[in-house]
Amino acid sequence: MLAHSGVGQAQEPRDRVQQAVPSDPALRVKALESLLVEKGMVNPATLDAIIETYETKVGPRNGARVVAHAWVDPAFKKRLLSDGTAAIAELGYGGSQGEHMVVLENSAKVHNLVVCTLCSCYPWPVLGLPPTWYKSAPYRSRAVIDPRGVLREFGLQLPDDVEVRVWDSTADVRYLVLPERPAGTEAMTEDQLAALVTRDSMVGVAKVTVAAGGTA
Amino acid sequence: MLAHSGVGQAQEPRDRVQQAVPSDPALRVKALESLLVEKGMVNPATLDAIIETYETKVGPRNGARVVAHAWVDPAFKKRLLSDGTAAIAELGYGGSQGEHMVVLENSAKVHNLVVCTLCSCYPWPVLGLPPTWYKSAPYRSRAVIDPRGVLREFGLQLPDDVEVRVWDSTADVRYLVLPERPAGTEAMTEDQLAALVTRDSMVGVAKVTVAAGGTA
Amino acid sequence: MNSVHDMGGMHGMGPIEYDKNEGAFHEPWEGRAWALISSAGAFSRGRRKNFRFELESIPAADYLRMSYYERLIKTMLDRLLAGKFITQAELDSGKPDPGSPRGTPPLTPAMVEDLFRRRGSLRRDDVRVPARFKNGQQVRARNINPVGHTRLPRYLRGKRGTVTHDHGVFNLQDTDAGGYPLGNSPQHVYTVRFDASEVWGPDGGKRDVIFADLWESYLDRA
Amino acid sequence: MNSVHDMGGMHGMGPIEYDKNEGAFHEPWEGRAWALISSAGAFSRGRRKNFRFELESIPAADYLRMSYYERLIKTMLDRLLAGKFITQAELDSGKPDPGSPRGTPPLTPAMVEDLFRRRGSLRRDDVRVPARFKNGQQVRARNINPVGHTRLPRYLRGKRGTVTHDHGVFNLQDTDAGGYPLGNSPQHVYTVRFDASEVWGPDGGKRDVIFADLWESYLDRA
Repeated sequence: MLAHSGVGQAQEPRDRVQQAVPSDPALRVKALESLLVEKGMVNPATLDAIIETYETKVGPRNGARVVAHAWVDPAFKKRLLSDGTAAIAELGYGGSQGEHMVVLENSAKVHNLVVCTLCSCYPWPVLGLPPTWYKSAPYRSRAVIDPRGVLREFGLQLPDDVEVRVWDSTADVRYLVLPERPAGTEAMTEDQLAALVTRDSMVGVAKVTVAAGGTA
Repeated sequence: MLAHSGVGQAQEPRDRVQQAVPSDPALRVKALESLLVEKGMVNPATLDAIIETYETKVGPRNGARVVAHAWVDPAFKKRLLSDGTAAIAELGYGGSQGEHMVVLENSAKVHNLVVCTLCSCYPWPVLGLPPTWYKSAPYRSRAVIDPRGVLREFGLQLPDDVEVRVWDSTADVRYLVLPERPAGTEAMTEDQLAALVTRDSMVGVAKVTVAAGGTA
Repeated sequence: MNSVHDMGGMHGMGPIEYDKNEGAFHEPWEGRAWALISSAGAFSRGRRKNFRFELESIPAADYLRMSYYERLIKTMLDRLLAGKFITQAELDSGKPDPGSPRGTPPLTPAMVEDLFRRRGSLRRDDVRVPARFKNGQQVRARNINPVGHTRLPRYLRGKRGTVTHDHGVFNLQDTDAGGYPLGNSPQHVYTVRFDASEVWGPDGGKRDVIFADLWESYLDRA
Repeated sequence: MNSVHDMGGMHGMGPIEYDKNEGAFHEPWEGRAWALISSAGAFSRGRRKNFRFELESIPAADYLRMSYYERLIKTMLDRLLAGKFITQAELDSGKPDPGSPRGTPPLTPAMVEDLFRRRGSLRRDDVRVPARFKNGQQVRARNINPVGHTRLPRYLRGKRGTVTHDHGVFNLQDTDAGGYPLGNSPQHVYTVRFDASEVWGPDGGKRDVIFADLWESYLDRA
């Protein structure tokens, strides 16, 4: 009885609750989908098409192409910084949650970081859907009061003389960070450059490095 | 499977979690007590003595006696309002969480209400341990921003011309409200008056009425 | 609404849970959930509450416990129930009520591309409203504490900043206590820069600044 | 610490759950819990953290979900584990580790009355510290946002009020980021009156006032 009554569980209330949820969200969502399909409210093929669009068409690779293009085309970069929405549309990107785009240029002296403290606003057409950490309370709460501490948690230690600019997406403007082009990339093609650009660097929680090109 | 997977449970997350906690706090505390007793850290008879003290010696009946005495003895009332700690000690009450008492007089024009927004500070020697609602987030959060709405939830509608004074117990001072003596009690003895005084009236969420004398 | 969703500047939320390789969806069920939410968005009857108000109305303990998609699923179910598109009995059983009519899904796979392309701007380029502030002007965010939805975060209220950009005229999104729009109130939205030391006092970073986009009625001349 | 414990002025916490006839303990287990907490308070080793800091450090989602006594039990267990008075294995099994020595409970039934009588005042009547403010004086609460424990609630920071009482000299209770006292800093504590309209702006009650007890270092001349 004692072992089962779990005295020590008071130590880990979070874990306890997660274990205790009787049916996991995956099962509940599955049941909900089949109910709505049976009622003729949603079409499963439409659901597939929506998911496929986010997995293959709308995501941070779009933003990466915008960034790489700005790195190789100074005139485009100038247009991008003065009217983000129009310049991004030149590359074919736009739509919901990208109607009013502002692009923020990182440099050796200025580091921009984007957050939405009130919800999870994010520039979908260029970055896709936000990652879990962007939508979660730790990032939303601390990005505005301790941006340098938050960046350290992402592994980015900024020199004290860098100005940190935090952009809280409180209205309908959506922000994209234009990261610094890393040194040693002079010979790279635009496609090679785009492959270096991570989602995290376009939110402002990472820099672009030659080694670190990856899926994020 | 569907019935079990509980699609609709997303509607009632609070209930779900409460049901889902694998062992209730009562069982966990019981197991913890027997562990600490077996280890020779606590004595069950001491636990009984502590509980009995709160149930029979330290509680709102003490405060009620202070209030009733102030109603019948104008000189005591004057001392009570100018030095709460000393006047309360005259009746034999004092100790932990009652070291620095301030007594607040309610009247037809001023209504005092006590809260502790940061935790649950409360004048133990005269009121005992705080009730659940006093320690809970709804009261702690709203008492300072919407005191009249909070009082309405307790069934007390104050006229607009009454000044509401909310006392947030942020330091070591503890507050006791001296409620208004209700009309029609002129013939009552001090003991009869004390029986009318509720805990809630001494926190400021209720008035004393001749009909309502009760356990709270 | 001063609820826990307005969490800018709070401590105690724990470490950031960073998954460097997270894809479009952290778990497959999140994709299904998001597709359901997008696909069932068409089902709504009567005067529609602000959907952010609905999210912010989730009690604080639940809001913090639930993930982003769990909150969205909850508000979607609330809306479907309120509009009588589904019944509680159906949610409990997971099956359509006996005899309930079978509909035709309004959103087809062919319409998905258009869904993504659709621009939902709230900017009111159709109206001319004079701007009260201009770039470089000092302003102070008002100290308001409404019970309805607002986009002026608590941590900026009463603080002084500088207007850096005028984004044009947008409809105000604030609602009444029931979650319904306060009314059609087109006004300029400005980016305002705040020094961290103004916002957080001596605990703010000396070289940190915060920018927020604020509707004109949130601002006073400083 | 700007954690969710500092909830004055928040919305979204739900209705007040009022039980008019609640006794000393709402449920019997709460009495056992409280007695355990009181009785095991003697077990502590080394430099002791501020116990309010420990409570406030419970992650926000857990803090809101747990009841008052659950939070106290949790911090008590943390302290007993940190001081090696109990082990995780004992908590997991519910039984003393094999071969662990059996102690003698320090608190006996005869000592309980004294426990209640004990005055734990933090007032420093032994030191003379000049008072910076006097009754009637206008002050402004400082805008501080420390990561340690503080008793200056968020909703009063930056607000102007009037000193109404000087309670004498008390040790400051604020801690560093680890929960340890910032140091022995005896100073006057004042009751300060704030108009609700100063604190909440136009959403504050016109005839409502708020009083709080504030250490001198929380205040500036207004």
